Amino acid sequence: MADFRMPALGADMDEGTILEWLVKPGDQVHKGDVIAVIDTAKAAIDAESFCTGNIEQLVIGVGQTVPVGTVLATITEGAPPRAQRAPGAPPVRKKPERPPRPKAPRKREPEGVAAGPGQPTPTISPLTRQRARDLGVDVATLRGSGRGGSITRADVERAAAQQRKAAAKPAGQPGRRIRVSPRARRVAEELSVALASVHGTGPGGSVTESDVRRAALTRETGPPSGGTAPAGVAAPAEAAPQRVTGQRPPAAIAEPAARSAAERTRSMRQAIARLMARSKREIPHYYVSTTIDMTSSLNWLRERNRELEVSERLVPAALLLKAVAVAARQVPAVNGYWEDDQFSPAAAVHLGLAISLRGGGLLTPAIQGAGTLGLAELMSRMRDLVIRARSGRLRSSELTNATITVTNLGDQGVESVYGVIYPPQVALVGIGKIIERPVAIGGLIGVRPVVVATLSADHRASDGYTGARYLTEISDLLQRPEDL
Amino acid sequence: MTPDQARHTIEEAVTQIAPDADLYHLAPESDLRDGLELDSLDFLRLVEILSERTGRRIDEDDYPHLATLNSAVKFLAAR
Amino acid sequence: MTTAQQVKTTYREAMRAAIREALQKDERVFLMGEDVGSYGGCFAVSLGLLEEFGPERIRDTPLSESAFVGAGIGAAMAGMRPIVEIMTVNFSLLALDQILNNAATLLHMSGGQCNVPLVIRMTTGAGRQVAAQHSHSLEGWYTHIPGIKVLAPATLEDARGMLWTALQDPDPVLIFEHGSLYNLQGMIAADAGPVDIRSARVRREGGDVSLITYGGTLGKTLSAADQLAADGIEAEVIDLRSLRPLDDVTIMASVAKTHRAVIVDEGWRTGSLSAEVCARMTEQAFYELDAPVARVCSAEVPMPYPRHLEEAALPQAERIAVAAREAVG
Amino acid sequence: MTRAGGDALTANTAQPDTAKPDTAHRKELLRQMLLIRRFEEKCVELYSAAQIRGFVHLYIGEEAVAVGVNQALTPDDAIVSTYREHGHALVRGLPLESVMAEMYGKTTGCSRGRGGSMHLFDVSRRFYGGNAIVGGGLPLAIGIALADRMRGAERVTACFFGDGAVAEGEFHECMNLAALWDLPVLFCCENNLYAMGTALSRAQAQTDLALRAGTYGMSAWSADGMDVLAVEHAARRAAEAVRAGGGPHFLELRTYRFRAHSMYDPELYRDKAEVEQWRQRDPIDMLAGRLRNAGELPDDELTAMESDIADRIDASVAAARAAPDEPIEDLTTFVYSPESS
Repeated sequence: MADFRMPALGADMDEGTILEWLVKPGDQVHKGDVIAVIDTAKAAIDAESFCTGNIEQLVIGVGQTVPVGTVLATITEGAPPRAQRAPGAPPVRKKPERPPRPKAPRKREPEGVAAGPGQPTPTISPLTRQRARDLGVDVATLRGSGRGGSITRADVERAAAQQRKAAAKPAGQPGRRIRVSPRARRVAEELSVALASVHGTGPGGSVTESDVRRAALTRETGPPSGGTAPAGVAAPAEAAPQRVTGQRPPAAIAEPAARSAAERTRSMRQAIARLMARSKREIPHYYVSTTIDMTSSLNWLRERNRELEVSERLVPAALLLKAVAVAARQVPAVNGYWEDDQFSPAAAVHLGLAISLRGGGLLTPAIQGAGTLGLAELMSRMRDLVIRARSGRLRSSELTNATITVTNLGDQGVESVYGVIYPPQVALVGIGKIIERPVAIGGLIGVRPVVVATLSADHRASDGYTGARYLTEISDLLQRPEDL
Repeated sequence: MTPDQARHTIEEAVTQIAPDADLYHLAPESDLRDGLELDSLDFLRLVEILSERTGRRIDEDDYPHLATLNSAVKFLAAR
Repeated sequence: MTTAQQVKTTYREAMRAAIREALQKDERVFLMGEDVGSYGGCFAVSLGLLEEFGPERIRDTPLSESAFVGAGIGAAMAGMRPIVEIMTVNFSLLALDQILNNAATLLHMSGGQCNVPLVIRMTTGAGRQVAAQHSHSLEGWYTHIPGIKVLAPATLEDARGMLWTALQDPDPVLIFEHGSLYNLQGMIAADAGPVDIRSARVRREGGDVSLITYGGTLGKTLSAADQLAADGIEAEVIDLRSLRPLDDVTIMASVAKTHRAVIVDEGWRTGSLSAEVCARMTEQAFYELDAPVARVCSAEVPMPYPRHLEEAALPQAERIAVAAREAVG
Repeated sequence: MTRAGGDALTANTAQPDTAKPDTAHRKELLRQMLLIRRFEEKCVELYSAAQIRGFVHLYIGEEAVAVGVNQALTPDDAIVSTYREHGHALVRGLPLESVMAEMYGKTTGCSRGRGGSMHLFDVSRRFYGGNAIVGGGLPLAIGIALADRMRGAERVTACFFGDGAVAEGEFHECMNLAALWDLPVLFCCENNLYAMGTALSRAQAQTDLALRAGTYGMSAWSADGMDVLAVEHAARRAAEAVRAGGGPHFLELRTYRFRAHSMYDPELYRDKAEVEQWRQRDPIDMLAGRLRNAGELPDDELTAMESDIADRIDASVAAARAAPDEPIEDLTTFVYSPESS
C-alpha cells in the first residue's frame, strides 16, 4: 500500500488545499499521472502520483486544507505491470482539460513563511489587546470580568490605573536618574564610592572618573567641614545606564551643580509626606493589637540555628514575616487594594517590607509570593531586598506591587508600632521588640519572651472582627513554628 | 590573631556592611549595633563576614561577646 | 648605523613602482582596467607600463565593469593573479554583483574549491568638486562583505608596499586609494618593499583622546591633533590601514589608554564603517569609556559641486578638534 | 592567426551530415539523456516529499543540449553553467552520488553541501559551477578563457545560459569583450522560449538570437536543441573552430522545458497545447524511436538500461540520506582561505 501525500510545492509552502480530485477509488494510475489539483497560497498546481497502482481510498476531501506530508489518498501498488511509459511509445495523457485559474502574482523570491498560530491566551479582542500593550499591562496576569472570563477593556484600564497608582507610592517614587560614565561607574565600584553622593561635572552634568576620584579623596581626608549631604542616601530605583544623547541637554538639567544628595532626601521626604497625608485623609483607619508568646518560636529557632552555618541562620523577623503572609492568605480581606470604591482581593501575597535607609528615607519593596515561600527562601529574599534597597539596586516592579505591608521596628527598640497604611493597600502590620515579660501561666507568674503585633486596617474594606481574627491567626501560627 | 589585626578585620567588615558608617567617632565601649545603626540583618551579615575572615565558627551564644568594639576585639584575638 | 638610503617620491609613483615590481616578479600578474594602457591610467598611476610590458599584460578594457571585473575573477579562478583597476568606486557599483556574488562567495559556496586570488584597486573619496556621482566614499559597503579584504593605504610606504602582499593572498583584496593622495610627496626608503596588511598603526602617540581614521582623512586628523596639542590635549592618531578585518586589538588598546574616542570617516554617518568601529568599542571597551564615542563623518547629502558646500559637507580638521575637546570635557 | 570572418549573418540551421555515428555511440547518448531524465524525475519526487528544498530548476526536455554539447568538449575544457545545471554536471562526469548528496546538503555533496541544486562545483573536472544570477556566469567564462589564451592553452571554455540572459547588460559586455579579445569561449544559449514566465517574444525585439550574436563579430548559428545528433554535430564544428583559435563561437540551441521554470509554478504563461506539441519531439523518444526503427534497440536492452539507472539513482538517494551534515563548527571555514584568514 503506498500513500499519496500532500506534496511540498514550493520553498515557502506549509499547507495546501485540495481543489479537485481527478481520480476516484478503484481508478488505475501510473507514475507521473496528475491525480489531484492542489491550491497553495499562490496558485493551483497539478499534483502527480509517484507510483503505479489502483486508488484505494481518498482520505482528504475537496476543500480541506492540510499540512505538507498529510496522507491524501492510499494506492494499492502493482496494478497490471506496465513499465513506465516506455520511451518511444506515444505519450498518453488522459487528464481532462481544466479551466485556467486567474493569473496569480508570482514573485521570483519566496515570501517569508507565515508565523505559526500563537499559544492559547485568555480570550481578548484585538483592540483590547492593543490597548493593553499601549498601557504596558500584561494581559496574562489579569482575570477577565467579561462573559466567559474574557478580558474587557475596563479590566485593562483598571489594571493600568492600579499600576500607575502603585508606581506613585511614596517609597517607590524615585528621585531623578543619575548619569554616570561606565568608566566612572567602574572606578566608583573599585573605590566603593556611593555614586549618589558624587557631584557630576561631565557632559550634561554626568559623573566622570575625575568626579569619582575627587569624591573618594574628600572622603578619605576625614569628615568634610562643609555642608555636603549625608552620604549613603540610596540612589532611588536602579540608576539607569547612562543615556547617550547627541543633543545639548535641556536647560533644566544643565544648571551648574547637579542635584546633591540633600536635595534627593528632601524630594523623597516630600513624596512620603504627600502619600501619608492622602492615606490619613482618605482611609478610615482602625487599629487592633495583640501580644504574642514567642517562646516556642524562639526555642525552635535556637535549635535550628545551632547546626546551621551563619549564612543559613534565621532571624526571628523571618518567622514573624512568614506568619503575617500565611495569615494574609487565610484572611484575604486584609490583602489587596481599595480602588474605584470597591475592594479587590489580590491573587497572591506580595509582602511589602518597610526598610529604613541609613541617613533617612524609607523604601517598601515587596517579597513576591511571600505566603508560599519556604522559611529559608523567605530569609534569603529578605536579606537580598535589604541589601539592594540600601545600595539603590531595586527593580521598579518590586517597589510597586506590595499587597500588604509590615513594618518591624523591633530593632529600634520600640515595643509596639501603629503604622499608616500605604494606599491603595488596606492593611499594615506593625511588629515591636521581642522582650521578656512576666506572664500569668496557669495562675502562676512566669517570664516569657513576647512581641506586640498591631494591625492598622481600612475600615472600608474590613471590620474590627476581621482584623482581630487576622492577628490571632498570626499568633496561632507562631505557636507551631515547625509548620511555617 | 593580634588585637590590632582583630580591630582591622572588624572595621573592614563594618565598612562593607555600612560603607558610610562613622567608625572614627565610635566609642570603643559603646554598643556596636546602636552606634552604627545595625539592624538584626546587618548584625547577622557582620557575624558572617567575621567568621569568614577569621575562619572560625561564631555561634549565637557567642553573639553577646560582639556587643562592643573592645569586647569583639578581645573575643576574636583570644581564639 | 647610517640612516637607510631615502628617495623622494609621490603616492602615485609609489603605487606604480609596486605594480611594476609585481609584473616583473610574477608572470601570472597582469593589469586590466579602463584606460590603464595607452592613456596611462585615469590618475596616471600606470603611465609607461604599456610600453614596458605590452598590451597582453596591460589590458585596456571597454567600459564594461561587470564583464572585466568578472573576467578578472574568472582569470584568477583559472590560476592568474590579475590586478583589476576600476577607475573610481563610483563605477564599481556596476560590478558589485560580480564582487559580492562571485568573488566573495565562490570559495565558501564551492566548499573550498574555488580560490579567487584577485586584487581590485579603485580610487575613492571627494574633494575635487566633481559633484555627487563622482565623489562617493563607499569603503564601508565593501567592509560589510565576508570573503573579501579591504585596505586603505594612506602613506607612501603603504602605497608602495601593500600591493605585493595583497597579491600573495589567495582571497580577493580591494585597495581603496583616496583621490587626494596621489600628489602626496615625501621620502621613503630606497629599498621600500612589501608591508603587512593586517594591523593598524599609531601615527601619533597621545594619552587624552584617540582619533581613529583611515585613508584620505589621515592628514586632516593629524592636523587636528596638532591644534589640540596647542591646548595641552595630547591626541593619539590611529590609522586603520586594514578596514576588513579591523585591528580591534590596536583600537581597544588606545581607548583603554585615553578613555575617549573620536572616529573620522568620510563616508555618510548612517551604517558607515565608523558605526561599526563605534559598536565594537561599546562591545569590547565599554567600561573604559568616560565620554560618548564621537564620530566626524560627511554630511548626509549628495556631494554638492560648489567648493564652500563641499568643504562644509566633508570632515575637516577643525570639526575633529571640536569633537575631541567635547569628549575630553 | 587571423580570425575566421564571422559568418553569423547567414546563420543557418546546421544539418547533421549523412555519415551515421555508430550504434554504440547513439546508445551512449540515449543512456546519458535517460540518466538526466530519471534523475530529474526523482528530484520531483524528493522535492514533493520535502526531502530536498530551496529552488530546483529541472532540465526535463532539454537533455539533448547538455549531452550533445558535451560530446564536443574534452576533459581539459572548462564549463560554466547556470542554476538549471543538473544535466550539465551529470554529463560532465560529476559522480551521481556527489550531485544527489549536494541536493540533500550533505558534506559528501560536490560543493560540500553548501551550494545545493543551483551551485554544483567540481574544479577537478573544470566544472566552475552554476550561477543563480541570470547572466552572472558569462564574465567568469570569458575570464577563464582569457587566462587560457594568455598562457597559450588550446582549450575551450563552454558557457551555458538561457534566453533570459540575453536581456542582461553583462551579456552584451561579455559578447563584445570575447570577440574583441578573441577569447576561446563557446557560448551555448539554451533558448527554451521562456525566461521564467516571460516568453522570448515579449522580451526581445529581435528573437533570432544567433542573428543577434553575429553582430558582435563572432561565428554564430542555431541548431535543433531537441535532436541530440544535430546538437552534437553543431557543437563539434564550433568547438573545433574555437580550439583552433577561431575566436569565440555562439550556438543558439532551440529547445523546450516540459516542466515549470522551477519546482511548481502554475505555468499560466504558456498553454497546455504548446507543451503537448513540443512533447511530440521529446529528445529521448526521438532517439529511442530512431534506434528501435533501425532494429538496434531491443526492448530488453532498454529495460536493462532503465533498471540500471533506477538502481544507481536509488543507491545515490540512500547514500545521500545516510551521509553526514556539515558540523556547525565549520560554518565559517572557507570564508577566507585557511592560510590567509
